Amino acid sequence: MEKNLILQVKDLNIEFHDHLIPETVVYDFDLDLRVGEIVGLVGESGSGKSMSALAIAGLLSRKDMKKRGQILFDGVDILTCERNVLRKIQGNDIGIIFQEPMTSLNPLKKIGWQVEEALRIHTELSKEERYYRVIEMLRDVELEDAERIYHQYPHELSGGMRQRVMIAAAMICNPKILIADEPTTALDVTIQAQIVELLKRLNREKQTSILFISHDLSLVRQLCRRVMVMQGGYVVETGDTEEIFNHPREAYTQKLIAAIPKVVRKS
Amino acid sequence: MKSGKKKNYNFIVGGTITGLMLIFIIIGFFYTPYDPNAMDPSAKFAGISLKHLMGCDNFGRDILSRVMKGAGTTLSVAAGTVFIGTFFGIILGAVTGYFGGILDEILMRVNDAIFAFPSILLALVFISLLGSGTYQVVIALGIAFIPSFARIVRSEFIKCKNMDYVKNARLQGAGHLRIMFVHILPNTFTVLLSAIMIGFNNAVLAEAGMSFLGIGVQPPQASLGRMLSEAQTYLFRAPNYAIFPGLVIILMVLGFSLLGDALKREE
Amino acid sequence: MKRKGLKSLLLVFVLTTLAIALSACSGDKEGENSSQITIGIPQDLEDSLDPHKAVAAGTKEVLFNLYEGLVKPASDGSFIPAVASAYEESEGGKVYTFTLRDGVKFHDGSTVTAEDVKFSLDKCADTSAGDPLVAAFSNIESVDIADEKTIVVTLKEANTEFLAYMTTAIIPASNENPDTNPIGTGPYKYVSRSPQENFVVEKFDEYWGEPAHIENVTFKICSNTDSLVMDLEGGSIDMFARVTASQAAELSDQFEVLEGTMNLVQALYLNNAEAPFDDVRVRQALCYAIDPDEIMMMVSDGKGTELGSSMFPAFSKYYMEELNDTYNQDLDKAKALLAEAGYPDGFSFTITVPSNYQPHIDTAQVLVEEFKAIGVNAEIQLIEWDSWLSDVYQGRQYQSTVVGVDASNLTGAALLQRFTSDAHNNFINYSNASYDEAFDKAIYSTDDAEKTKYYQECERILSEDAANVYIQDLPEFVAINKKYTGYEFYPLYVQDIAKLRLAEE
Amino acid sequence: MTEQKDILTVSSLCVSFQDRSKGLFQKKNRIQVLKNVSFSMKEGEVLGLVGESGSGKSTLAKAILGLIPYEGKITQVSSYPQMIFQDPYGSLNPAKKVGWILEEPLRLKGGPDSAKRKERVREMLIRVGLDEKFADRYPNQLSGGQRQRVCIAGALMQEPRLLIADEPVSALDVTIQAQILELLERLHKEMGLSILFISHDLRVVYQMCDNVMIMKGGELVEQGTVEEVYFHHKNEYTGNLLQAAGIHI
Amino acid sequence: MKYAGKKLLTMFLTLFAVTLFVFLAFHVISGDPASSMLGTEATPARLEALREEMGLNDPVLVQYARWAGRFLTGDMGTSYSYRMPVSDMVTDKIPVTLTLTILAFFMMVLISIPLGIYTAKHAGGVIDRIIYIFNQIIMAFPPFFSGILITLLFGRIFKLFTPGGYISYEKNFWGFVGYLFFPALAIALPKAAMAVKLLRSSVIGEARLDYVRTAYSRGNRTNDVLYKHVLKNALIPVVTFLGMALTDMIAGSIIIEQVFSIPGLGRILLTSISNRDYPVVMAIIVCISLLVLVVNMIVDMIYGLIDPRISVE
Repeated sequence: MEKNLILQVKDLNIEFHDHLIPETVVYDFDLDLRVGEIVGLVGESGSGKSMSALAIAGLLSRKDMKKRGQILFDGVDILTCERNVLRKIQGNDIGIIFQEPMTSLNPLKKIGWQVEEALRIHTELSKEERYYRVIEMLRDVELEDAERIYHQYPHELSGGMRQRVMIAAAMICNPKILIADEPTTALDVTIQAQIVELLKRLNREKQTSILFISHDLSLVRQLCRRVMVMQGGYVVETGDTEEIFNHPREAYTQKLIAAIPKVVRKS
Repeated sequence: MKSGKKKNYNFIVGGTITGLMLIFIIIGFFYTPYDPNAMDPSAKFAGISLKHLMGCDNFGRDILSRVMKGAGTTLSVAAGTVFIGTFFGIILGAVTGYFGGILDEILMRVNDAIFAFPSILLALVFISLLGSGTYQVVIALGIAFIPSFARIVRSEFIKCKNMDYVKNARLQGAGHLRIMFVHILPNTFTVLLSAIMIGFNNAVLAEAGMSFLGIGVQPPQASLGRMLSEAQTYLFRAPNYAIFPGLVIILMVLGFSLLGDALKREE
Repeated sequence: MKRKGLKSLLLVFVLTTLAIALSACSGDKEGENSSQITIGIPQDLEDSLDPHKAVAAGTKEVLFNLYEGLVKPASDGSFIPAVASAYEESEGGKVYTFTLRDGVKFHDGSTVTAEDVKFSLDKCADTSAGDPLVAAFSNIESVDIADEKTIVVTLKEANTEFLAYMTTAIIPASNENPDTNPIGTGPYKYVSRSPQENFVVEKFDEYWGEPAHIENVTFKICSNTDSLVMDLEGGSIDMFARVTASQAAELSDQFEVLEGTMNLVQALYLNNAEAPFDDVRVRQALCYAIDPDEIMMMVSDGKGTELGSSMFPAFSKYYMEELNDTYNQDLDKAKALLAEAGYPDGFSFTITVPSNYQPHIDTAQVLVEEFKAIGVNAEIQLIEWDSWLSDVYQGRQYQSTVVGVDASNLTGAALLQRFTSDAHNNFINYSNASYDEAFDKAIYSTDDAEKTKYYQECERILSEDAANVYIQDLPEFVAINKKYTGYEFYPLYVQDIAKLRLAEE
Repeated sequence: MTEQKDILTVSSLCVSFQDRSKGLFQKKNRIQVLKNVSFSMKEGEVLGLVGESGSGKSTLAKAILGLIPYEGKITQVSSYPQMIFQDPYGSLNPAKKVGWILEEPLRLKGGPDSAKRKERVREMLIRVGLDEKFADRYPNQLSGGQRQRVCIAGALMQEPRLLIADEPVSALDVTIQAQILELLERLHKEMGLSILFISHDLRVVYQMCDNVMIMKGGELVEQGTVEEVYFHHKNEYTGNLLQAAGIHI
Repeated sequence: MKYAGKKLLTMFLTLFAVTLFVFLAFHVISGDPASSMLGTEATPARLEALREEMGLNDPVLVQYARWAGRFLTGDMGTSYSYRMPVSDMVTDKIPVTLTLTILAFFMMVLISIPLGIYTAKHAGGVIDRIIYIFNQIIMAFPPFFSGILITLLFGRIFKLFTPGGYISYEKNFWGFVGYLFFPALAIALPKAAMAVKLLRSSVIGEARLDYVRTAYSRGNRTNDVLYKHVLKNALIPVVTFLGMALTDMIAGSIIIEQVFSIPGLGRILLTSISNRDYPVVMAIIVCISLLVLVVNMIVDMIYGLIDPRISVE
């Protein structure tokens, strides 16, 4: 693989098997992710963008999900490797955050315990060292009063704070890749902007490459340098964000961009 | 879904058992091989034979006929109980669930009181109040079953009353009663149906328990519970006297619980 | 760590429950050193333990072993001296003089004194709370202590049968709560009790008479009569009086089954004040409709003795076997009588039965079938014993009921007085002038032969007038483990445990 | 255009809730959700209401619809305003067919006999761009966009003069969103319908509405035509909102 | 603290309602203690004298007030039929029913938790299918019928225990507990079957939620996810069921005590009802209701412990 290529997805196909008739959700998905790069994955619901992300994070169950192609990370094919090899990567090298902050945290466990979990699994740090790493991380995601939040429960925090906790939990082991599956959809506009800024900062400081999945084109435009447009499981178009926004080549992309209401002087 | 196979497997087995039982009982209403109360001294403790498919009891009465009639009584008692329980349960549950407030508080306290009350004593009180006999048993058990139905209906109503379609109905000018019984009630049918199935089983077991203690249906009228309690004495000499009524109770309850399970997985 | 912890926790649980289960089988039999027996009884002694206040037959049956009167009934129906060493009757049965046996001790070690005897008799005759504790004592004029050793009892009117009432228990005046702490002079003394579980007594060593053989006796309450066979065979009880015929038939040869009679009059008692049973023809029709043999066949495998009137064979003097044939089953005559009485196509009525006596419930079910043959539709109504007492026995709001009436003492009056018009316990509202006249003659006659003639006269009237539909004196089967022997039947409803002894002795 | 009269005027509207979390006996304090809100709407106008979650915009809608108690005055020209909701799954009764749902408003208003009602339902279905045969389908057999069209049809059955749309398109995909907005625009023109359009998406509001109000913490912080508010906003919070939505003027 | 206060108040109110209802019920049904005490030798005069002495002729509410007054000061009165102080009778019976119920409860927990987790983990497997069928059949057994079969099977055929051979706890504690093993099994089995089904569906339900996916995304092993994340959440509905099951068991023990002839509260309750022995019945009803309400409170407390969201309310 090229030197600064961190992840390579080659010809990925995903087929659902638990219904009676098998149903393919992702066709020939290719992706080359470089170190520190932010790539946007855009498409409407049912376009297969989340499925691809979950496949990369190794979260698609192997029983009822037939997958073809390769996901190469650091010389390991995530699709076919041993489960314990995959587990070593999950949470350590690849972090993931989800759309619903409300349900993505275990309601009965304290925030500190959940953020610390990846450390417990992947490192030999002592209890105190883990505590400091968590406090430091919570401050890093701009949560004041980290000590108090450490002992609080998810239901005691606001949506925005919970999403910051998710990011802290995913980044605690300083992973090489962070997958963000519609992280801001459930949040208010102002908080959405803050989360995007936070992701930018983390990408800059820690050189974590980010795969940003969203249905909101204007948001992707603010964050990602490269974007891939998906529809019905196919990658319809891929390329530089500004290039695609100004001169969309594919009909579907044009339709998507046209659907965004323009704010331009009426008079 | 994986369990799909088990679901209709339940449906088939449950359906056949219940079907057989219903046929067995319906025939019992019109025709029984012998008059269930006719005593034949010569046939005392007669074993299983072609003449008496289930043998005879200590009075020489044909057990098959008594079981058919007994099953009929137990079924009608259970059906009556469930009807009373459901009817008043719905009204009580709907009102407390929909309106809430002090009315809800008081009625729920009364509900807890009846729950805390050993149902056997409640039945005893009603029986001594109204005299023993099938109808009194139905009323006694019916009232003891109201709290559990009321609780189920109440939780469903609480869940549905905040839904948008209820607000819509109010905006369009629908009255409270119409909203409760025309709009919300149909949505509770699936949960209610499985509760009725479970309620039915508990009613069958409760009737059997009560006649076991001698407060249910009066002799010489056949009831499965009473036959079981009398059969205890002759367990060694005529085990068939105990096994057949017990078997019929088990089949009835098994059939309905399988059906209940199959229906519950429907939604 | 967590998962392993959970697993080991579960393991510990499994081991403890298994250990408990195994220990279950070891804890069966304690040491066999002192002779002991466990006797099953169907109902607990839910009653006062004061012999004068106890009412339930089940209580009196057990208390028989703890208390003794001046005289004591023997198994053949005669009376033997007990606390009194001797007695004589004078002035034609009006005055009875008892000489106190010396050295008779109470269970608490104190000696019986004349004062104790007077205290006991006065207590039973006392009329301050309305009627006296023992109804017959209303006939007592006075009880006087002649001297240290003799008691004189004077009656208002002579009554040759009065001696039977002298079996009333003698208790110490010093005992403040006889209700819960029974002290008497019997062969066994009270040890302890636990409600619904057991009633424990042990041998009273300083008993004046022939001492009991078995040291400790536990009366164990087996309320679930249906699981009796299992309890006997399982070994948790060694003896049980009054098992049913079918239960007796199922017992293994480890048990001996003795057959006697229950000494009670089982009949379909009719409320003579209520239509249609106020019409003698209807009552007679019912008598013709039933066949006691078929009932006995169904209910107790043919065992039991047929009865024609309110008297059972244990009273050999008065019992009249020929009354059994007053009404042999004759369906046509029954239908004819019904037509004559204005019920050509029969009528319907309810039989109220107490729910705690299975033999009576079984009999009622057979009666229902038999009455169908003459177009009479009988419906059974089971009610609790206590409701039967207040609604049927005292309240007399019933049409018919199936119960067994026993004799509270060894007198003819015990069974027949109930049917005199003014008797307070005449729960069937029977009133027949010639019956009252015959009964009075019997009571006040001092000649035994004359008294027997008049009692039999009463029985014939009850039978011919079909006061009730008489059925049988239920058989009594006593199942007793072959390790024990010596059981004796009494004409009364009692269990004499003192007579029992270990077989190999 | 003749002087349009006001269809809705709200003056110094206040709404407060009992704080339930405190115990049975402690003094209850009441949380102020709306602090004297005042505005008015012209006949046929589409008025935008923008605010973040918790700003009180839904509470305002409920107050106008009379679903919750309030202080202050709300005057409406025609009574019975109708509403369409954000979550298409919760706003249609899952146990009933679409035909029945659409007929219900007519039944409640003592509409003509059932044949005429069915006819009106067919008309309305076509009007909102759905095929007639949708009448005997159940809500769970429809897509998000189709369900929202049925909601709009249901809301218009009683021919209301005022329609309150609470985040009608937020849960839909961009392309479907565009179709629904276009439908609302058409109906607004054809029926002279006045719409109170509530949303957190500034771009959608800009496209749909003539005037717009910005709400923060239960107060109206800015009002005016979309031009004035978007290009010459006076309030700093409005600026943040615009900036966060990536609208750089 | 205020939360517990409110709970205690409602508990007291419910108890008051239950006892008043029982007292009124007794005065409505036929038969009264006086006739029961005097039996067949009752004469109208003696009956009247006894009723007067026992104050049965006073209006119902006066009698209730008198009973409640004495009861609150700890004096449960004397039993009409046994003439013994009720407190002695009841206190030495409570351990019997309590041990029976607690033993049955632990058996239920012991059977249902491991089985529930196993069938959830291997959902759809052969063993899961077998256990499912087995569950359905056990749930269909009327408790007294399973009692009879257990006595027959383990008592007479395998001779694991002597039927009817109840040993009181004073004499031989382990023998006492040993005898209660099988009756407890008869009570526990149907409830355990239900608990297995409930726990299984609850675990499967929870495993589908988002936070489980997050847990996997951090590299957790399946068992870790199950025990550290899912189990605690899945137990919440099971705790409610266990609370209800415990109260059912107390009522269920009445029938089982009859089948295995165990002298517990149930037996005394039934005989006292037929003897119209009010003081004993009232005492037992209060005991049972108190037990039920305490159990409900414990369930609520466990809720508070497990689920932080609840305790805030």
